[in-house]
Amino acid sequence: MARLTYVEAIVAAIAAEMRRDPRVFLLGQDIGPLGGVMRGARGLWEEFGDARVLDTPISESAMVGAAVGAALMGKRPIVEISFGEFLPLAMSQLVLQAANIHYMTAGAASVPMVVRTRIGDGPYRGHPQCYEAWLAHVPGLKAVLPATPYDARGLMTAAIRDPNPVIVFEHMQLYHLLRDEVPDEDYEVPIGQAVVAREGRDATVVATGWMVHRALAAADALTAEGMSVEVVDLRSLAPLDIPTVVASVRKTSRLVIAHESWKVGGIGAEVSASIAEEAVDALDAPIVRVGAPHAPVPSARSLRDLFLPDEESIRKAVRKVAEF
Amino acid sequence: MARLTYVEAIVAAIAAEMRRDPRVFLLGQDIGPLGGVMRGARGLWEEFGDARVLDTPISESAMVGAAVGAALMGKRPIVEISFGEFLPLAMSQLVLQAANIHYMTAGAASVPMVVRTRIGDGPYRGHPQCYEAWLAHVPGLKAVLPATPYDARGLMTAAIRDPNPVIVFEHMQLYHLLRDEVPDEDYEVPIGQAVVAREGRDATVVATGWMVHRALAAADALTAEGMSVEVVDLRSLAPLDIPTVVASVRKTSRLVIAHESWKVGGIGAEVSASIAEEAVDALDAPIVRVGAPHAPVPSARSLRDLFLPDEESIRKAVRKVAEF
Amino acid sequence: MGAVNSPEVTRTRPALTPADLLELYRLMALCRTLESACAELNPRWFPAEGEEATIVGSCYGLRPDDVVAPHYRGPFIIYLMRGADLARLFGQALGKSIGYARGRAVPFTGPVKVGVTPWVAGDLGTSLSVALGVALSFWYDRQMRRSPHSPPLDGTHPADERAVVCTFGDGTANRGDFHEALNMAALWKLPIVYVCQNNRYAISLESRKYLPVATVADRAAGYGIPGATVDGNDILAVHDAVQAAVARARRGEGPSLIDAQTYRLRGHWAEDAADYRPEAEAASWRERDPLPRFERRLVEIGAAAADNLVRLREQVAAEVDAALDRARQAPDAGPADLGLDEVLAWRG
Amino acid sequence: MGAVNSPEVTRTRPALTPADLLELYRLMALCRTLESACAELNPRWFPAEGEEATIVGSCYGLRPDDVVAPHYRGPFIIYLMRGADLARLFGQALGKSIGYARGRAVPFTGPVKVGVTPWVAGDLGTSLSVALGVALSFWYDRQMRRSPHSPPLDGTHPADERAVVCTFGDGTANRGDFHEALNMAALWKLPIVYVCQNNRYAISLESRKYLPVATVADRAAGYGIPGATVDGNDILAVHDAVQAAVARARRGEGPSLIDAQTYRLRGHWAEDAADYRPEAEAASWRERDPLPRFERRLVEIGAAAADNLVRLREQVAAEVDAALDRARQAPDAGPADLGLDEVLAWRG
Ligand SMILES: Cc1ncc(C[n+]2csc(CCOP(=O)(O)OP(=O)(O)O)c2C)c(N)n1
Ligand SMILES: Cc1ncc(C[n+]2csc(CCOP(=O)(O)OP(=O)(O)O)c2C)c(N)n1
Ligand SMILES: [Mg+2]
Ligand SMILES: [Mg+2]
Repeated sequence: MARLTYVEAIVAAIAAEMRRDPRVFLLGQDIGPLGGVMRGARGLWEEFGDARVLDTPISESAMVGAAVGAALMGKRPIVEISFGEFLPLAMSQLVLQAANIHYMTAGAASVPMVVRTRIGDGPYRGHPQCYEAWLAHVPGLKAVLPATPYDARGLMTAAIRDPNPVIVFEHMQLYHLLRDEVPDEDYEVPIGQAVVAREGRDATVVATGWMVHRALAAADALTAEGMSVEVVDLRSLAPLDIPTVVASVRKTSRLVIAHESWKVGGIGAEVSASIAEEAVDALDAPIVRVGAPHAPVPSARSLRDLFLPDEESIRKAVRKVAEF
Repeated sequence: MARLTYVEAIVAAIAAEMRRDPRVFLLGQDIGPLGGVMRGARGLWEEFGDARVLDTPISESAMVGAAVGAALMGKRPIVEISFGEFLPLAMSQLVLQAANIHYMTAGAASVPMVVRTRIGDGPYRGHPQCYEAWLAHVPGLKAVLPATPYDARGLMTAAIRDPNPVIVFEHMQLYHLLRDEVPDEDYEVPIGQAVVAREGRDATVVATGWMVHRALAAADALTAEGMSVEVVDLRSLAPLDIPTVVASVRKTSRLVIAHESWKVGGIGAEVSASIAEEAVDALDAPIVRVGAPHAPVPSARSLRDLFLPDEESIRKAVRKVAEF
Repeated sequence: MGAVNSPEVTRTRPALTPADLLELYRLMALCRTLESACAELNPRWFPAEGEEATIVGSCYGLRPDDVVAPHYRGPFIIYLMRGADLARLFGQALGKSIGYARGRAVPFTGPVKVGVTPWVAGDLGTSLSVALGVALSFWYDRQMRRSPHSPPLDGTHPADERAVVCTFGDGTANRGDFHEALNMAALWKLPIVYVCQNNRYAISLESRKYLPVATVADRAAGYGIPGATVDGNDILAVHDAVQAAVARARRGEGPSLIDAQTYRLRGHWAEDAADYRPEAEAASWRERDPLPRFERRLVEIGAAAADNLVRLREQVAAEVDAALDRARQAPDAGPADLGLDEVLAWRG
Repeated sequence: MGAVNSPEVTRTRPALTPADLLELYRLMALCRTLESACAELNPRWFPAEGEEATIVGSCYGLRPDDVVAPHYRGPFIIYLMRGADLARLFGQALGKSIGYARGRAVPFTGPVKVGVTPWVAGDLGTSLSVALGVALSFWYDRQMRRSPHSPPLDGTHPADERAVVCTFGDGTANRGDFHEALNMAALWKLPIVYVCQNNRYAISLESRKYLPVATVADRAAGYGIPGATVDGNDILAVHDAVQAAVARARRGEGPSLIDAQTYRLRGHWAEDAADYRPEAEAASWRERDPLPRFERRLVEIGAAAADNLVRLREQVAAEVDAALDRARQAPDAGPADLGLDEVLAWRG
């Protein structure tokens, strides 16, 4: 066991897989001698060298396309798009190529690749927009968004070993924020399994990434108001673990969904719609979604703080479903 | 009044606006002498010439970027992406540039442009995948998907006159399928307004594009089973007209949502979640969504027909909510 | 059997034997025949008639462990050259269950197991980056063998010499992926040959409407790689240029860009009358049709007698007919082919 | 006042007067001073020290109705040259309410009303296509005036001669948009000058890791347009080359590509120590610092006395200080600036 930050846990997962499996290599910008954007690849180039840690030009589409090609040949490329804001530049490679190949070749080919990318608000505020909900809409892709160092290591390991294209969203706010006990030996957190991060009876808050921490804080605060709030960390965006959400809602009868990206058309819409289809009878209140307002994400700290959903937004939403 | 096909109505709208407003011009592939993919620009080059009907190279990103730049200078470009399947190639220009500029310049600039693109199943089966739900997630964009020649002309006119970037999704199945009375003089169908295409009491089917027609057929068929089904044609995907859906659901207490693209993470998720938030108390049944299964869209006609939601899928869903 | 003794032919490397020349002819004839068959089977087929010399010449003489990332126009002959079954290809064009993609993918896809990259969607240009990744994988194998933990690189290990041929259209040469991929291939000296199957049109547009230069090869200098322009209707010239570039790639000297200038004798798709182009232009290119041209050449240099070639063409026609029969009799793709639970790969 | 009589200076067109030369110097000094001020204000500022000759030289002498699409590094001096207010720019860097974007956009955006394109997100490369669209709009105006319904084109109408200067980084030159945009600009002979602000680095990567050619200008031939490489630390050379290209653009002869070779004297962002690069390299470039270099030149050719230049620098420092004060005192962007109902434009 070591106490690792979120990013250290991610790097540890990558390093361990690179030691274990010579087919694993990295493509990305500034991942070599610099050690990665926000220290996101620290030590990998020193250990694995130029051939396995490839600094690329600013060519997001070809980077992802190259990973598809290498994966077709049985490699296990990890391609890093520095920020999720640039995923749109590589979207065709992701959704028309990577996602389609296994099905379209009737299983003759598969594309075991990882796209890692940084998202969310962060200490430097740069590149805050992300489109993770898009990926959940596209068949043939998996997508995860860990909220803790433990899950970060386990999900990254699972992503690298997965025979499909997996997008790993790494939350910038969490990168250097917290330390967690992380086992030294390899382990996987299975893709597609949500986790009950906190048990409760009166309402369920389903959250992703940074919002898991805000939901936990909100839940703690709400005990003072006599409420027992369950928090479910989705962890995977594709496939979504709807059964875990259903089980929680059947227990609490009240559902709030919180994520940092835009509420309209966000991943919360799919979670809500799934519950409205599968467990509407269990609900004692409307399903309330908490997400960013429908505007581009502003840059200044003062505006960003006004803009993003915070602990109070989640508390309010819980009170609303509880009092319904 | 003239009896126009869907595509004729679109071309008529563009031609009328080009006559009216010298700032309007077209960028696209094969829109000149050929008259457009699937006759989508027929007669425009003959009338308006090389300067206003520009055949472009296969360069989707720069095409959309060029439209943004021209719009910044006060032009009213209409850029055609031959098929919605290629929108991912221009996504950064759309979602980080076009969508953000007005807000990010604090209103100093705006981007009055239209992106027209063909989607859906069609007579030639080509390029069936589309990602229209993505666009509804992104603040700063509008998006429409007409289901009739009348709406096609009115929504295209409104799109061209709109001071924002508007994506017009044109459904290939409808292109040459039906003729409608379309007024000779200009008119707009307001963006952001759904329409009740058929009144009913027992259940509401909210649909888009081609599925509107299948929903209407399903509704007709269900009268034989003694059911009175209301059909709401969304027409706009962004902004969504939730009030019209709420009003219909308050009347019928039962909701089905049908679209051709993937059910998971589709536009139906947002509609469902909005109702689960705003009108859950009005529901007497789960909200059932009808959409494509979570797989890439297959190419062969025989598989495509098995794959796509059809009239029977909608009938089944209506029965399910009715019998709940 | 030695190389045929003609100055043009001896220039080719590795040397082509008379048997090779006949095989090239057979493949061109087969390409012509199967393309028109596909165009009849499927009115939305994109026929490659006229471009056979470029297509066959680019991919002939590759090793089985090389990979081809083909242009979408005319890939069937390439799949055949790599080992595909013709009836299954026709089945693919017809959306039959026996098609390699079982009706799931576009009609022009093929079997990936024979060293080609798959066509799954029509987003032109992305294939240049996917091909780049295949070459990167070959480069990576070579680097791994060079690492202290691997056997030393002796230059003879086959994995050290695998190469990629990526063909693409002249219209496609304007997509961003062209630029990004060629740049990376050049930087890392990847073993790949980019061949522009330049047929002077992108759907209805003549190339001067989208290419401001006379040859796509003019773009090679911008990446510091060799560029060459060849007569794309001269199969030996194409083969020679591509093989020289492949040899270079195998030597680890990096990518090349070749513009093979040819002509699309028919419309963009089978039913397209192509009346947007001057009849005189099409007529002049019909005179340069690569098939009769190669036929004359073979007879001239004594590599084949005219009746030899007639026999070959008859064989080809019979082969196509037999495969067509099998394909037509096969069932349409059906529920068992839909495979809604085969979207994600399972961990083996 | 006539042009200064030095061979290098007389090469410039239109001719630069001694007043121009002093103004160029003042702008470079202002750029230097404000860039280091911004780097102090905002530790994530991307400072442009060392690149002043390229930045100022590229955009000096444009007409007010021209448009600049600036690179993200060092655009403030360009906004100032086009008419922006310095305090509002500092306010922008600080996320203040007086910033042109009222805290909404990235710190390096500016006012669009002065003929620049806005920076709204950091997706490098897309700006080359947006700039293309601006040039297309100018071209379109010209075509419209040529149409039978418009007054005949007399070549003197100002709208006929508007031009765009688009600057971008050497790392950015590898994005697909570079290729797509330059190709279209070339095809349609659009009035645009693409200037690569080539500072030899993209974050930590030295250009040989992403550019396989010595100069980005080598890519011009691939589009059939003129390419030129200039000493990007020689402001007169830069200005001369860009102005020649602008003149060409105004004449309707199409785009150009210029590689201005300079150096990023500091790290990628203010707090980046840039210890990934050899100190000797940085030292050698510090010797070629464009500011003292131009200073020496001005004194040499007698365009200014040394104490003149000292006075100019003091003025600049005072101007910057005053603006900084105003910006610092301004309130942070607040609820009134958030503008959640200002996402969509309203029909006027
Ligand atoms: C990215 C993209 N844009 C547009 C199309 C529509 N389209 C299909 S074929 C074609 C022409 C391609 O021209 P070229 O690359 O020269 O190939 P050719 O058809 O001449 O063989 C176009 C524009 C496409 N398939 N992909
Ligand atoms: C599309 C995209 N990819 C990656 C980045 C991250 N990034 C920011 S600055 C930068 C380096 C840019 O290099 P260059 O174009 O040479 O400009 P310079 O910083 O040297 O002025 C990178 C990679 C980005 N902003 N956009
Ligand atoms: Mg072509
Ligand atoms: Mg640089």
